[in-house]
Amino acid sequence: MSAPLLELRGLVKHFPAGAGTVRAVDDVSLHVAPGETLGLVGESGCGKSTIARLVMRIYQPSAGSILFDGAELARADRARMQMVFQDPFASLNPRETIGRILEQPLLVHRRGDAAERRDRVAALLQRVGLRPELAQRYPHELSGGQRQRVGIARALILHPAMIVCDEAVSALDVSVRAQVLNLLLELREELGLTALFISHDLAVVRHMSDRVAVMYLGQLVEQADRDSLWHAPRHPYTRALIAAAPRLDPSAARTPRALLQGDLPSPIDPPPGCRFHPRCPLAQPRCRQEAPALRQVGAAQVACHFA
Amino acid sequence: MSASAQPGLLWRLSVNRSAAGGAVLLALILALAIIGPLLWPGDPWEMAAPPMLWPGEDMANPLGTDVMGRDLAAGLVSGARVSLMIGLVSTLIAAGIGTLFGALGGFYGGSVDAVLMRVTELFQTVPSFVLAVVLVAVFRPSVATAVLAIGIVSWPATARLVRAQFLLLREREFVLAGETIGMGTPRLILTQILPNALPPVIAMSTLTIAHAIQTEAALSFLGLGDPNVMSWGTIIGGGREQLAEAWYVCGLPGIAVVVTVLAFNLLGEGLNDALNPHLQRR
Amino acid sequence: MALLDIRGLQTWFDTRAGTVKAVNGVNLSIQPGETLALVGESGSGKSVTAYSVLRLIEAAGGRIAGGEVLFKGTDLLKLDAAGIRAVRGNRIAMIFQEPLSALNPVQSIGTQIVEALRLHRDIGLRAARERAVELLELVRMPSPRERAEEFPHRLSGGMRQRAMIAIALACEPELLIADEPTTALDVTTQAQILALLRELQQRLGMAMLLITHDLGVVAEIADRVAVMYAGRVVEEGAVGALFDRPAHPYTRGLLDAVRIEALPPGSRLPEIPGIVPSLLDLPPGCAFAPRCGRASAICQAELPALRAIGVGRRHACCHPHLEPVPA
Amino acid sequence: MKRRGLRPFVLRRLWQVVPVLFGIAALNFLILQLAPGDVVDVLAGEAGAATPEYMAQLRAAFGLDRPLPVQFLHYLGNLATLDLGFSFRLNMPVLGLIMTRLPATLLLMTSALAIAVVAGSLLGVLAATRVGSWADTALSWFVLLTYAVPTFWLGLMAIVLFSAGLGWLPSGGMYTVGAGHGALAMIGDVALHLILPAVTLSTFYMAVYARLVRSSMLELYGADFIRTARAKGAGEWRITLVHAFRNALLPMVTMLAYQSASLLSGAVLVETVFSWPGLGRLAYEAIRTRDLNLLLGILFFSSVVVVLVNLLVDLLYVLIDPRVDPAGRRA
Repeated sequence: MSAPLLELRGLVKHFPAGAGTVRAVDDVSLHVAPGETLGLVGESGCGKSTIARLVMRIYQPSAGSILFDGAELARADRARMQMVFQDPFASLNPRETIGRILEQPLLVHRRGDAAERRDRVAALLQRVGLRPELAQRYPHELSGGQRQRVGIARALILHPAMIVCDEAVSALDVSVRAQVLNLLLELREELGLTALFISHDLAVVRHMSDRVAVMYLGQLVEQADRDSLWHAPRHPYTRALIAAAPRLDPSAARTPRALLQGDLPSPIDPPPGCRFHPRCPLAQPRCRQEAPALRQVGAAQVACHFA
Repeated sequence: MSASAQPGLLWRLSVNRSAAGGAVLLALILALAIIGPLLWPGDPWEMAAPPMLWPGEDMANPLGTDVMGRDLAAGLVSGARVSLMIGLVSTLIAAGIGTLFGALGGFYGGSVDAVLMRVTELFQTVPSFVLAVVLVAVFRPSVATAVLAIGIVSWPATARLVRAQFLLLREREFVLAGETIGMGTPRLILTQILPNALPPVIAMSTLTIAHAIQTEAALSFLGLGDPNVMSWGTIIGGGREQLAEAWYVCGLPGIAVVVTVLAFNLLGEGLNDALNPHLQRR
Repeated sequence: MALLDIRGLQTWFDTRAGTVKAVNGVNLSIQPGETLALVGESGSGKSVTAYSVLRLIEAAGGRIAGGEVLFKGTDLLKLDAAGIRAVRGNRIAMIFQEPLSALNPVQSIGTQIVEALRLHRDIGLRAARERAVELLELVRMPSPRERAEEFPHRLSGGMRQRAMIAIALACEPELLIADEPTTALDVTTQAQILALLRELQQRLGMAMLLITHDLGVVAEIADRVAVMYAGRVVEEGAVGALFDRPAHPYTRGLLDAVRIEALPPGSRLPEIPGIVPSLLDLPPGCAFAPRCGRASAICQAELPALRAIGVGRRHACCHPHLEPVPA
Repeated sequence: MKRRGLRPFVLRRLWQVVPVLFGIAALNFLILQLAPGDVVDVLAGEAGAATPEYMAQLRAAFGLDRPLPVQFLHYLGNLATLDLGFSFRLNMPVLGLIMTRLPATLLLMTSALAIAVVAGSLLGVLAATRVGSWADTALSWFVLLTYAVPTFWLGLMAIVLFSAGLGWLPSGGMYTVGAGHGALAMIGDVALHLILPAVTLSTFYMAVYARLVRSSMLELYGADFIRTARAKGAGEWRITLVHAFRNALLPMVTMLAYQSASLLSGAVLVETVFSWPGLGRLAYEAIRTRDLNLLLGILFFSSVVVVLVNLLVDLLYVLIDPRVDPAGRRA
């Protein structure tokens, strides 16, 4: 395997919250190889978006380190790593035209003269499936799908080596979602991008990724290539996630299946030992005391005593 | 902010009844303040006619005279200039301090924010008018002290608004996007946050002007006006003793204050309506 | 006789830009004890249809411009204010998408259930409180007696939705309208709530109108399904039949777009081109025609009516798919 | 209702008052330092009311030859022992003067506030339930006009109309001289004198609350939980009072905290107009005689009153909003 493009080492991010501390990300180590797409999946509050923001340097880590291309992330050129945001309504400045929004990254990084920038914006708009005339429009004049295409164009205009997609399609309607996913697939292929693809939807993550990492309450519980994870999930939480996803086949959907009991605990005061133990069907007394480390089991890395 | 950044703002303002009404009223008051001295030349402090002449009694002094026989029309015109000037300048000071404090606190958060917020809270705890009274009294009444005192007591509301806007916008995805494409802090604030944070501040500033004009009138009413300047509050304060016999001496300048403040309030509300939906619609 | 029979319902919103015909001639019926899912994307009119049944749409700025909503033969649209209030929460109850905002923040869960009971039943406060605890038990709220005293913000998302369901079930309604009941919840909680709804519906024998954008939820819980597009029902049928043989190209497109698991990872997804049309100016013919690969001249000219193709199966398309979905 | 840890909340909130008081003291000290002339000139008043010997003594006592921090500590010490100095004009300790005037001001403020809250809520609810009606339009004009009318001028015009013109109500003061035998007669007399100033002071706040209640009610009518209440079959009155108004009270209480300071400011002007013998009137007298020490004392003391009022409002908020966790921040 080649040297990773992105590497997280023992990454920790805590936020002070009133009386306690939100342990948003607690000791996560990950790596993404060049050209690879790593999917990151989990429910709300599992820390996946915090990881995206740490990688994009919106947050500073509380502990641990992030390496980009073998060097400290802080020294990396920001242009090499770009992000596609979740909410196509909130991610574009309402007071700038689409053209201006797309031009901003070029201005910041002093790329090209006015004419070159204009051409680049027009070409990219076309590439993401939008008419170049849209450059004169304001975000509120566009549909959700069009806005998300603009968001993708903005992420690509600096020719990044890597993109981070944080719930990039979860705010879109089903019929538009497929369009945007296809666009992402095409562009990734065409530009040889490395990607971190984050979503709560395991099916989407599996479709888009080479490898998948599953998070629960700020920690990694399982990591494997997409097919082993999908067909032979090892961690009880991964299994529960797969079981909980609604089936599209009405006859299969009616068969009873094991559902997780209880609710997601608060990340302010996570359970001791294995954080999943209060909801885990396999939990033993040991799980209450001892946090399982991530270990290699077959093709997967799993953090469970009984996997 | 360029006009093109707000599509249809002027249109929205013109169809907004309160904004249009406020603008018309304001234009009238401004016109009066500018051309008034041509219509009623002479010193508003000078005795022009017999004292306590009722309005309409003598067309040479259409609005009558006060206890000292000073022409009320000339006084009102002078008051308009003073009120508008003090209102505008003190609001500029307040908006400046408020925006700076609010922006710094909202953008940086943490201890910077904590310190600035404590200061803001302090200024909101101290009764602002009493503070203005003390400042003017200690530093001697003059136009300059009035402007400064009103400015100093008026900024907290703006600071809170700007801070709230910054806190909100700071977490918005388009601002984060600006950060991820590598924008420096000044560019981030100037191109991404401020254009979105300012509209409500502008709307609020018109309300601040209105409040400043009221405060100035109250200060002069208490006898803390510039002794060399005839302002509306001064006339009201002077007419108090003869309130029962000649209420118009207090009444007319009061109406002038009401109309001016009303004009700014209407304009501010109109601006608020016209500027806000853009952001609220997301 | 159908429990609920919606005939030619039209619900419009008057805006400055013109009249938005959010629901434009919808026909639906629900049998006692049956679950009908109403599916569509945002702006399809599915929620507006649901809110029109209890006439809650008027408070949201909408206007019911035509049609009938027959509940056991009574037209709900013709009832006076007291009449419709006697139906709301009593014979037809409703649950919503965002359980946190749908619960009054300054009242305890118990108080809110008691209110629902006492609005329609002649029951003392003490008895109502007891009943509230029983209802919380029914929706499997952990330690119900303690939870009844809690305020909504102290509960988790799943517990809040359980509390909402308890409120809705207080008067044992014959019909439960559920507007996207699981959309705001996490995947694992979503599965719990769906299982609970299915179980309660069977146990209490009530009918359910389920509004959702998620075809997976439909497959899990519905008996029949109606698909809406741009304010109209474009296809309707039993869940199994409709999922196996979607006739309308839009239904087929929707199903294809979400059958992501069946495709080889990384392959191109089937997509529906274009965007949902504006409800302000709909094309004269079939609203889906501009995005439809099978559209012909007739589609642009003529609005296709819902036509029956077998028992309980209807579609509104001039060029329907007749072959089953390839496995 | 389960309220945990109310006592620690009060204690913590009391503790938070300390830095605010320190800030107020610092502000006063700053004004003194920046004032023209030295501190003693300012404190004793310029017009030579104090004897030169006393001024010299004061200079020594203030330690004006000593470094600023020491002077500040000294100043803090005085304030901490509630020693606000001496008014040479009125020949009384400042604290004593303030204390004799405080009850009148508190009476005026609380009556005005009560009128404003009750009438404002009623008007606001009325307007919200009849949006677009003539009553709603009339209220919006009332609000607009009231926002524009300076309180002191409103008071003057009220005197013109109700005292000078109609002769219904006394034009000023708190008691009728020579009248007042028996407690009941005295209360009646004070109440009669109170009407004009209290209503005058309340008008602005009445408008503020009416507008606030109206807009929060309208916002709440669109809230999801109101929709739930409708779906339960609740009637419009029940929805308005039990669900909407109860929640509309929350922003009103928040507003109350912000306005306690402004209410005191307003009281200064209203008392001046109506010769109401409270702190405001005292401040006016201090301005007239350039008794700056007294003025600074009033500034310090009225700030303290605001701090205490805000403390009460915070407590009230915790009691009416279950989402506020007394142990921490708002959930």
